[in-house]
Amino acid sequence: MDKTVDSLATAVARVEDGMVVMIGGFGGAGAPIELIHALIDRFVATGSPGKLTVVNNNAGNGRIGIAAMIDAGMVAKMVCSFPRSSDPRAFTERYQAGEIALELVPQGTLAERIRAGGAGIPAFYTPSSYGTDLAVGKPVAEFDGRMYVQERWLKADVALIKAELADRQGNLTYRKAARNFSPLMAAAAGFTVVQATRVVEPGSIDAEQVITPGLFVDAIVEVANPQQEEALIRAGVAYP
Amino acid sequence: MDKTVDSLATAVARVEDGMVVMIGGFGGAGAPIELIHALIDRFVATGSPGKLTVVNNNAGNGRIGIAAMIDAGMVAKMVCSFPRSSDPRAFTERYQAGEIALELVPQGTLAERIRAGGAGIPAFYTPSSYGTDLAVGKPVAEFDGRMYVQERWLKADVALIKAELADRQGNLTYRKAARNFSPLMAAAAGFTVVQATRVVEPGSIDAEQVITPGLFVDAIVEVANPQQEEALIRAGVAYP
Amino acid sequence: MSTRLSNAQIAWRAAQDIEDGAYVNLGIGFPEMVARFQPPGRQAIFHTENGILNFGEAPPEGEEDWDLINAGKRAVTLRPGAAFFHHADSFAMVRGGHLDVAILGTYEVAENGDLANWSTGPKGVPAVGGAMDLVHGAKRVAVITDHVTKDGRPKLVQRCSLPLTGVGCVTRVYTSLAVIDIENQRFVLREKLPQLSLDELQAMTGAELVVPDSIGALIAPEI
Amino acid sequence: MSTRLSNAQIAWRAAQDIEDGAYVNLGIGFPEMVARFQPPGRQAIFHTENGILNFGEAPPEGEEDWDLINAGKRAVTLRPGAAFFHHADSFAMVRGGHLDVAILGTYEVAENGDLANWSTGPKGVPAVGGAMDLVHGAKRVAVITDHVTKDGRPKLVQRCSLPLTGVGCVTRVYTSLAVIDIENQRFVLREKLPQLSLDELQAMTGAELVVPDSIGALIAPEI
Repeated sequence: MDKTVDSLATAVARVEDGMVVMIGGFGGAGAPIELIHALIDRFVATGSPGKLTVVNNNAGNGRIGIAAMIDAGMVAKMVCSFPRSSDPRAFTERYQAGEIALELVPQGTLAERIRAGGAGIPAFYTPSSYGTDLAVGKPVAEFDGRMYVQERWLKADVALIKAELADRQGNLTYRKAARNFSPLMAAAAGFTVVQATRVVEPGSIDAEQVITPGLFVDAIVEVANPQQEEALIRAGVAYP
Repeated sequence: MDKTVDSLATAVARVEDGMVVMIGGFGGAGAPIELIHALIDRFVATGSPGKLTVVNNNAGNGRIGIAAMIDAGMVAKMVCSFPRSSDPRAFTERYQAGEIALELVPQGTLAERIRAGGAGIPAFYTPSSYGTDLAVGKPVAEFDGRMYVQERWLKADVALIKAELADRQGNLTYRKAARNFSPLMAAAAGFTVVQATRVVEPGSIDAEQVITPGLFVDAIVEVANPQQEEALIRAGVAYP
Repeated sequence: MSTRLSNAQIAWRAAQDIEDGAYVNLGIGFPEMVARFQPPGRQAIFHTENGILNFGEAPPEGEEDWDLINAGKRAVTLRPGAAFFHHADSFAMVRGGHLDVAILGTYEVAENGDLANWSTGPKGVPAVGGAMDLVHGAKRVAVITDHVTKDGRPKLVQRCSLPLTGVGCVTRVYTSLAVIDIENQRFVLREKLPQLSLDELQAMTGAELVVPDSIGALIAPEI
Repeated sequence: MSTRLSNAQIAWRAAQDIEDGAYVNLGIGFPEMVARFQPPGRQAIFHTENGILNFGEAPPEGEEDWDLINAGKRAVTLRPGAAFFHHADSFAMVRGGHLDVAILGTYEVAENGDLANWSTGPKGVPAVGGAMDLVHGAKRVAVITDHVTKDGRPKLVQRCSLPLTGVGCVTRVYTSLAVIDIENQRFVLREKLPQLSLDELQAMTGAELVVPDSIGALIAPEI
């Protein structure tokens, strides 16, 4: 079994119009810039995939990555906790023009909903957001004298994530805080695409140190020197 | 900060009559035999702690560990998925005599209830056990056309677990499949006691390789050459 | 030619349907035997509830590591690409539908897909383990079983009489006499032993068999 | 002596209540300053929502590793005993009550413990981040804030007028003028600037202050 593919274009080929796409990363840590830009390339060339719902903690920064997807007009809706960044103009402009929808989710609830999607838990209760505007319309229940909000799982058609090491079976490690949402998204998506800084043979990653087991991974492309979102933004880079 | 204590007796001193005690391990892998036997020593000497509710996947095996706790008369109730083993007589005798209660929980639901206890999720829905005798009396709900059972979190007063490495702040690693329930129990207990095969200085465990972060751990005792439950059972050992 | 398949032959037949690279959970006991019969050139990846993916066969006697066991508490080994994880992550794999196939033993299986494999009733000490999770876990939940009980009663029934493990969860049954799919709450015959007539098979089955125009011959090698 | 504490002095005062070995989450921005003022001999362990426990101060400029950042997306370093984990595990620590203290900034805090610190109303792009989880996460949820807004209105109020972050969650408020506990849905004064009269303090507070027989002097060093 070998889940590697030989190009970024092949890796992202499963993304189609109207899909829900989870994209790993928190700030610049873990953002799969090359996968995102491959998706933009296809959209620029073919007009597809568009009308996407993108799930990420943020809503893009600067003129690259998710912000560049929004600028390109590929994104119909963002599901995120914090649609602000050092340079949030891509989302802000579209949002204020009514051209992009926003589902705002508390960060811990977002993480848990994605985790639930991967774990086959259709709904759970959390104290977060109880009594606030973000709980309006959601079922509430009392447990042991305290009130909680019912939240639903969150799944995706495709996840795009960035790993440090990947073996050919899809076992992954991450680099430092680049882990963040990626292991959860890998489990919550029907098809999980990984850009790995290095692809190794099965057995090269100690079984104790695997963070995402291979059964959550469907396609792997090696990107040996990945770009760092934060560095690109600080350099003022725009994509394409 | 140094969470190490100098004796097994000190390590288990927090366990009191009537408490809920989670005990790590699945089969012989991860069973904290020395911690359990230290608890039995105290019970034999003082008559306490008794009337315990013990949470473990099984209900003891042979004449050591949890089976020895049951034989000693310390256990009022078992919460487990599989109260059978190669030598289940300790539990079976007490159960058939009506001297010990049993809460039987599907294994995945047991794991998820403990995880929920640690994660502040008071209730969640699972497809497991829907339509079976084990769902009787539990709320059910339909999500996306499928039926699910509502399950509650499971917490403990104290958890007793076995780790491979522990640093003095409580960061832990486990050995192979000895991991099983232990990271979940460490999070779900008010006070988590660890027997570690080796105690090391903070910084000795790579931050990427920590399985249980130290904030879940309260007391650590080094047991340099821990006994293996399966080996003891095969040797026919009885405790005390 | 025997009038029924041996357990090894039933396991062999079930193994033929497992694709290369499939993620598979085999129930404790008889189903574990399926791992022995993977067709040449195919390699499934085996999951065990207690937190290992990609474990291999038992080590030689005397070389067991009792921290490296499967859900049946038997010593196993690791294959390249193995991973350890905790119990909640393990059952997230199960419940989340990430396994391709789960193969379980059974007491009874009903034409509506209900499975009863955890309890023979109120006597004794009840024990469920991971069975109630596994039946909802895999994309395909298959059962391997003798076609009838030791005293000759059908194990494939209209409705289960024993306590259920799961509702409407089984999609295929491999028995000592036949391969049967469960579709639209009916038993649909796919293969049967060639020497067995349809009437004979129906007589040993506790619910009506739907027989399509074309059915296959269930032929297993001598093992 | 100034008539109010500086932000650094408020942060200093909040830091005095953090015990050695406490697990602490500091909100983005002003609350991050609390980490600078740990009393000698005490070492708190800092948690950040994006999956690090026991991170340390920022690296020198030019030595940032942008895979090693805190929830405010600022570069940090690791201290011995650090650990990485994914976002669900990180918020399990928060929601599960495993943090000893969370210290947050605020727009308003009410005498019933309600907190409003995420939205100034329907204008602009709403953003909540981890605030709604953190307010339910720690054993002790404290707020640091100026006592009044820039245009002189009380930030400590009877009921919040802005969208809530959490209901009844705050237990202590450190302001530029006082230290106030929230008990039984009342503001209970614990310390105030010595040069400030009770009447002056009450006049700048939007709900009644309960004044116990003994209150302390809020004195912070020049920083």
